[in-house]
Amino acid sequence: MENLVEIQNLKAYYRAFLYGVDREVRAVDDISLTIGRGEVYGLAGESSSGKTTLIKTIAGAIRPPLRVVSGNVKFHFGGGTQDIYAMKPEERMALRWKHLSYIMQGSMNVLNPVRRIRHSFTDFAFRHMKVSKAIFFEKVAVHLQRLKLDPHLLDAYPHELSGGMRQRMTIALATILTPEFIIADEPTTALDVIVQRDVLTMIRDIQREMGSSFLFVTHDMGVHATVSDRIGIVYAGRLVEEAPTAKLFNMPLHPYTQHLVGSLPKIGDPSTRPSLEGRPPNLAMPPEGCRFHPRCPKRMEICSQKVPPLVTVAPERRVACFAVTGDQV
Amino acid sequence: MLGRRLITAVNDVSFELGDEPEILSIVGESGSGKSTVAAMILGQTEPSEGALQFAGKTVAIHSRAERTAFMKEVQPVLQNPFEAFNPLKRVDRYLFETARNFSAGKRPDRQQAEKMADAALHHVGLTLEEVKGRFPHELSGGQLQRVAIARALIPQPRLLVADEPVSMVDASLRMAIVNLFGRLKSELGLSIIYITHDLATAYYVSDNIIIMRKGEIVERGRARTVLDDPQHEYSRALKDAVLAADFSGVG
Amino acid sequence: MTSYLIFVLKRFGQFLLVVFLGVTITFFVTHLTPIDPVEESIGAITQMGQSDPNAIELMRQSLRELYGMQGSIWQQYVHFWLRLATGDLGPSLSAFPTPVSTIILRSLPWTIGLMTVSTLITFVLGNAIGALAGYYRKDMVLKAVSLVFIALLPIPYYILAFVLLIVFGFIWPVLPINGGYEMNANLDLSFALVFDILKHSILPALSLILVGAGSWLIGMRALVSNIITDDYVVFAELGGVPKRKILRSYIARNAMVPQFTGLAMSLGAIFNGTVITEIVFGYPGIGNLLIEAVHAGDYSLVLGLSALSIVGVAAAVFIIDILSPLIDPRIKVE
Amino acid sequence: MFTIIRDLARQNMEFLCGLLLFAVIVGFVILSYFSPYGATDIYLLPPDMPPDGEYWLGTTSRGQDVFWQLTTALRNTLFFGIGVAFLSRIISLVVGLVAGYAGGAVDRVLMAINDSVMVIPQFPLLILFYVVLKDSMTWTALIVIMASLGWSYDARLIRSVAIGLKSRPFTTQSVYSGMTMRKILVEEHLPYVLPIVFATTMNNMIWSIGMEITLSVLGFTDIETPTMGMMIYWANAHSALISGIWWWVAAPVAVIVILFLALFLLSMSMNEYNDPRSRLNRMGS
Amino acid sequence: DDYTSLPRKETLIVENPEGTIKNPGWFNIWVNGGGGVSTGLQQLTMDTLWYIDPEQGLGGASWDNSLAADKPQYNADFTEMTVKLRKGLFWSDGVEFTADDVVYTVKTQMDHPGMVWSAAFSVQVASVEATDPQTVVFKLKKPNSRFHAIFTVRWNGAWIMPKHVFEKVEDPLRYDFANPVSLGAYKLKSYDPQGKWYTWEKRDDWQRTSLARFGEPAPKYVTYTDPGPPDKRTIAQLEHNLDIIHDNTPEGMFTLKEKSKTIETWFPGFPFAHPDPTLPAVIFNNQNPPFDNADVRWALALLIDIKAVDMASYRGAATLSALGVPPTAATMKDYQAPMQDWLKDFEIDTGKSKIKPYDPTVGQQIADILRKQPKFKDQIPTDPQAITGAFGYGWWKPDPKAAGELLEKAGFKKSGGKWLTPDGQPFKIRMTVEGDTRSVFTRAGTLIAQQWAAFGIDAKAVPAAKLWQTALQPGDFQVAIAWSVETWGGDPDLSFFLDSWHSQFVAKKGEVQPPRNWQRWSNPELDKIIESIRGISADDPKGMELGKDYLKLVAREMPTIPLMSYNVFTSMDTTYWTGYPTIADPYTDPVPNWANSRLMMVKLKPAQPK
Ligand SMILES: Nc1ncnc2c1ncn2[C@@H]1O[C@H](COP(=O)(O)OP(=O)(O)OP(=O)(O)O)[C@@H](O)[C@H]1O
Ligand SMILES: Nc1ncnc2c1ncn2[C@@H]1O[C@H](COP(=O)(O)OP(=O)(O)OP(=O)(O)O)[C@@H](O)[C@H]1O
Ligand SMILES: [Mg+2]
Ligand SMILES: [Mg+2]
Repeated sequence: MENLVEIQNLKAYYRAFLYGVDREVRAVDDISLTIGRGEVYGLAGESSSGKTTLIKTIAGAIRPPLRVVSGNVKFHFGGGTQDIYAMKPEERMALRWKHLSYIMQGSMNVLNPVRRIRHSFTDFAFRHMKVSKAIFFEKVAVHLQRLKLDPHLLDAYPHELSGGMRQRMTIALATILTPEFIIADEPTTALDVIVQRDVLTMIRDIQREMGSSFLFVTHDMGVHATVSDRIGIVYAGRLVEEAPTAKLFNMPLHPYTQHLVGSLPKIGDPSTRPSLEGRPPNLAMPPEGCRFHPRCPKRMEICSQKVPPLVTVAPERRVACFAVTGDQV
Repeated sequence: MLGRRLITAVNDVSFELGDEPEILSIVGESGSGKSTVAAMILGQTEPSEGALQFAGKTVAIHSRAERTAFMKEVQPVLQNPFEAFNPLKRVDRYLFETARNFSAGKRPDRQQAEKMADAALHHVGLTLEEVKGRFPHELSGGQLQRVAIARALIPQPRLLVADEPVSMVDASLRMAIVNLFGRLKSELGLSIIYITHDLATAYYVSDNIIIMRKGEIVERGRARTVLDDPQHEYSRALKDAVLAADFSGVG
Repeated sequence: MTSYLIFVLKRFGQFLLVVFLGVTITFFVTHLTPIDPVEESIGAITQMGQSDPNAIELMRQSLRELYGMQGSIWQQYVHFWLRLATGDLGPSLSAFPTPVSTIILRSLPWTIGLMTVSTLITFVLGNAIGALAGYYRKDMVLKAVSLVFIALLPIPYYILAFVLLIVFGFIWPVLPINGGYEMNANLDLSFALVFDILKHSILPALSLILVGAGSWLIGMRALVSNIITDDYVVFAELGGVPKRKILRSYIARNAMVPQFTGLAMSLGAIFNGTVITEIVFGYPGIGNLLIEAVHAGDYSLVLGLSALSIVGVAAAVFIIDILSPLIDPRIKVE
Repeated sequence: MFTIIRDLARQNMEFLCGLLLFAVIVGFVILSYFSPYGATDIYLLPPDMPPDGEYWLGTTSRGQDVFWQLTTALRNTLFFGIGVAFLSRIISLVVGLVAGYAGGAVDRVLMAINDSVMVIPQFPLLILFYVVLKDSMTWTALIVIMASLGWSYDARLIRSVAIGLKSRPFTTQSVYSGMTMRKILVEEHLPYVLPIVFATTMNNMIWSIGMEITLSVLGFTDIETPTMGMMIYWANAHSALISGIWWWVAAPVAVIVILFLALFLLSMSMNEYNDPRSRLNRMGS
Repeated sequence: DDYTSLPRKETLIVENPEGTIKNPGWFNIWVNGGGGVSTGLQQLTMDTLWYIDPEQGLGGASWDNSLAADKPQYNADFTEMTVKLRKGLFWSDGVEFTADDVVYTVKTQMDHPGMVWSAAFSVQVASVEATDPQTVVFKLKKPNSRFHAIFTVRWNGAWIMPKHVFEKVEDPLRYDFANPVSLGAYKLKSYDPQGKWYTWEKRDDWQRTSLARFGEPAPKYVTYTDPGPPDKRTIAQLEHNLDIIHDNTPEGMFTLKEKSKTIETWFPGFPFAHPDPTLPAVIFNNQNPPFDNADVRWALALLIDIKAVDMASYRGAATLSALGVPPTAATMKDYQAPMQDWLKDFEIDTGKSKIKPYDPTVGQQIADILRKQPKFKDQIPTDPQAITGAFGYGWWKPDPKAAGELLEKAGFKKSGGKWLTPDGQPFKIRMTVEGDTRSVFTRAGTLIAQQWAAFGIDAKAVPAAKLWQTALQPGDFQVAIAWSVETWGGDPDLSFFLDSWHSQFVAKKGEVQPPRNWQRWSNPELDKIIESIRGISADDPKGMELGKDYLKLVAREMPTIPLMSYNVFTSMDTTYWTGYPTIADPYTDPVPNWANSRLMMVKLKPAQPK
């Protein structure tokens, strides 16, 4: 499969000097990964593990206090190669929405609250379409119908729509130009289970139809199981495991992944589930060595001293754990 | 013998909790009225029709004394542990306040209050030492939620109302809380109304379940029975929509 | 639409209540004044000629009758509302028998003119600069301009007006410092007269604008610098929406919502500022009239003016209130 | 509170400047207690002396030393401002917190009163009070009157915060901890609104001192107590600016500006401190 | 500032101290309807029988027969007054002025209580009739040798109404007299609907007015305007936009003198100001203890250091007076000078000792002090005569010891540095001052209060926004700075104020006091003097002797403490006009709100060619 996105040794830190305390939050710490054309790549991990930060960095949507410390992000849009951090702001601007759309976290609240939704479509997409307004909105209407949204809703204000409708609206907005790469940050969180299911199915359908690549973030493993082709597990700013979805669920390698998959209760399975003690590390002062080791049931001597590298243990499978890879690397 | 706990809510919702300690889950789509039911059970919202009965008597809260008496029996667990404590105040303050305000007889002094708080904290797997003098931001979400539960335990209530107590905490902490509920029921003989979106945890922890939709109960019964084989159409849709956290090849 | 109507009616009720309470408070405070308009008038008359006690007593009785000042304060209060309901403010006591409304109408346009124009300029200027300064945070020119306005902001109206007066009237005498137009001006409407009136309003308006713009500027700047971190703005930026469009339709448009409410809440204070400015520059508005009336113990005039300003400010607040759903579609009107 | 101030001072230039300027003001106030001249004594010194080594800020046409006069005037003005701010803060806190928390009819009644006070023309009313009370219009009376006119705007502000606080889960937590309304308002909500109260205190002082100056300059206050406004009043009565005794006006105006700048900078940085987003922005730029 | 529709060179611009007129369209001067009086209305369009100029007057006499052809003629027992009127005078609308107008004026006002002179006429006049078009006969209810005073303009007088206008009016009380018909040499041209200015235009038929006897008025237009507070007036005059400032602060005057080359003042040098025929004084409310005791009043007088008060209030630019008459040019000659010897010998008994309190050299001392100030050095006269004219003769010596003795005599005690009243309360004095409307008085009051405070009295000055209306008239004060003595100015007859000091007029406590006896002082000896004056005619030389008796009496009793003349800092700009009245040519009072200031119009000369 051809790569659309290549990320190498990406480090992005929040540098905050706040009221007397100089803090550096290493939210993305040395992450490399690639995403294929037409692939749905899922990122999972607990809250504040750096998922959002990672995709912000990929999308080039950084603003202080976040800084990219090292590494690069390359796209292969339209056959060429674009290094997002080597581009001029205008060039980056030109990529947006046409080739790359980004649905931010909290996508229920990303529409301008004081203007009708119609205007958002004009602002975001009309520029890129060399057609008249009337034809443009005809196209929009068709697109909305595909997402089971009434085109009349264009004349509503965002607050007049339910959360699910708003999220679908945002997805419609992000997909109207059929970009090559779509990034979505928790697009279904806080949705009703039934609505969530609808939205997810729809995302999948559109993605298939358009052949776009998707980078998908959520901490809900159930969602991943439904949507993602491949999953990367993030823990405390690092990628700790990466595997095709089926393999990850059936045979998780990293102890954290194992816990993540194993602790979730299932209907029809009343067996007792263990709970993991401790709390996620503070990214301003992460533990030495493997960041998971204080909570790890399999921790070894070395875990607190050396950082386990992300090792390819099988085709398409990478994991960063001494317990799996041994400490020879 | 103690009478029964009959609860009536907005859209002709009636259900009851028996004398035996139990965990009752209320599940349903967003906006189906779960929180409203919770608010009514807690006496925060007055039912416009029907009544709430507790220990055989209709609950009527007119005076402060009546309210205190009621709060002694029914306590809430709030949804977001990070929000449940005033960030400007130490968390132990709520433990001590509760201890002072709800103990029978004369107000306990500082030492007694501490003892009561410590005892409550033990039930949730914490000690006063870990908590004392700390501000909310110094504790993890799981710890905070457990402190909140400990606080609710101090008046020795017979019923806890937990409105989505785990939806805001991490997957890794979620099970800790849910497991705690199970323990509290068996150790303290406490009944818990557990409101959630998450059918899986409801299935995991509760004895009975109520499935709500648009302010009405569509199905109820033993949790396992209902969820293993939902009868109502909506219940089935709900169950189907649950995205199993294992790879079943949906995609 | 009906829910909007109910909303408007509710607000209108609130408006009536506020006017009622405000006017009532003013009525009673006004009637506490120890200055008796009759004695005031007697003073003015006896200044012109000698009188013995018999003559004065005679005068007192006839004036009291003439001014209609009989009855208890409660009767007068009820009477006042009855009269007000018919739009009659009664005769002025210090300019008897001229009706209070005639006197007020003479000064009112000046105050309304000064206040609306300067408030409008202040609001637009302050918010525009504030929005730009909040958005282009690194622009040195905007920083400097903001700094000037912010430094002027805490100076009391009076002091600033006074300094302007000395600077532009004495040290560098280029602008008129007294009155609404030149003395002996030909008052037929003409270009020259309009120009003259504008020229006379520069300093009064300037003092109001210089002091007032800063607070809008600061508020707007803070709002904008918060709004630019709001999701919908970040999203628009990520969507490649042009900067100017973002500033106008996303940032400024959203920031206007609280600023508009702020305008309603600060109208009373703006009126105060106008009164003070009028005093400093001898501007012929109701501010000067009000002070005069207080001095003369002319409580029917004081009351008329206060009632008018209460109604005016409350009405402006009411209008802004009922317009706010149009500016912010999120405001629930149920 | 102390840590907030320390953090602010370290971090925020505006706050530091404000604090330093305020220190100058406090220094002046302290100096006033060491004044070699009686505060109301006049014609003690040669009049109209320009600033020099002996009279640092010159003397007035009334034969007073401007510098020492200024220290006392500043003290009186500042105490006046603090008095008004303190009293009106109490009113606005009580009204705002109770209206916000209690809601319903209580809220509506309180807000009707609040809005009425907001639209009453204050300045003419103050003059009316002066005419009514004459020499019983002491500074204390003026403080009370000003305070009862100057709380409404902030009460609304506090109310809007209080409404938000009421629906915050920790309020529910407090209720179920058995706390009384008074306790919840005082111990749970008050700390939340204190920064706002602090910020509005500054604005209120700016307002009340501005009013004091205006009333004094127009002669509507006790003319024997030296205040900033009274200094300008006497300077005006002696046509000081026109006759070139500029230091008599310039000195109080400069001090007023310093005082207001200090208050303003403090209030602005406190406001910013209240809003973490603007704190982050500060770093962004 | 060039924008005016009138040619500046033909326009005289004058300050109207009334400020902005609240009801600008009201010209009915016979009803107090909120209109202005000294907007030019009384100076330029009104006329009445006689004028007494506060200064020398034109034509060599301060007395002027204006509408009247002659002085008033009384019958022997002063119960009838006959007036002969001039012929050939016309109203500005062309109607001739006759005796009917005078009769109508009196009768209409008597019939309409509430009109300005209504009460005064009603109380005195039994009947009035015109025996022929030029003769009016008044029959009085009781003898009055000064009845003509009501028709005699000092500052103003009972103005004659145009019968042909008012008789068509339904209710004269509600008539605004818009487009006023004028009997003076000017008529209304335009006025500011906002009440800031009034402009009057010379009548084409100015020859048919009483003023024509003195020549043609020079200014074609006269504008009376409200230039704002003193600083703005000063600025306006520096820019030559204001020809006459009515009054200013002393400092404003000094600045004008220093900065403008075109300023003329009454005295060319210090103190520049024109002494008004009114006498600012410390006025006690004699009705209330402890001020009903002459010892207390004298004690307080002896605690005043007049030099300091002079410097504080007028910066030395005051003309002092220890006596109960204002030190105008006329009274200097008639009363002040003749009384000096008596003053020097005057003695008071403190109970423990006898002292001679008068210090005849105070005027000299003040001149010496002022001469030391480099700013004024050259402007201070050196000639003793001129010094006396400018600064007055002498005043009381500060004598705290005697003051203490007097207070003890009155039963006061000193304890812990504080004086206690006979009933053991702290001696507390609130001195009411006028605020910034007359800032020199405020300054004087503040300083006097401070001098009393330094002696251990709890004294403090309190400004009252409307001193006369809120304090003096209702008697709601302890001590105030104001005037209670006003004279005709150019005439030695003291009846103008003295008559009102009769005990018959003193109001009861808490009631409104008829004008001028604000001190509410009743004294049988004074009553006797007043009654004697009533019995003789105004120009009887015996009047001056009685006047001196009055002066001696009030010096002993001290019902008010006279301070100085009310010096009015009038300044006149010579850019457009010359020929203003000054001490060198004192043909009238320069203060432009006085109706006599009409005389200026005929003496002014344009300074610039047309
Ligand atoms: N603006 C910021 N300044 C400083 N630290 C930040 C900022 N934004 C995020 N962080 C920190 O960076 C870390 C990673 O945050 P991030 O938002 O990427 O987490 P996440 O995995 O997306 O979490 P969630 O599932 O809650 O969305 C967290 O520790 C967070 O506190
Ligand atoms: N304060 C309120 N005012 C008006 N309607 C309300 C209010 N609170 C809740 N509702 C409405 O009552 C219904 C029930 O709401 P409730 O919050 O009980 O639902 P829920 O089942 O708890 O939903 P969720 O799962 O989103 O928490 C909803 O339709 C909601 O819109
Ligand atoms: Mg995230
Ligand atoms: Mg809910």
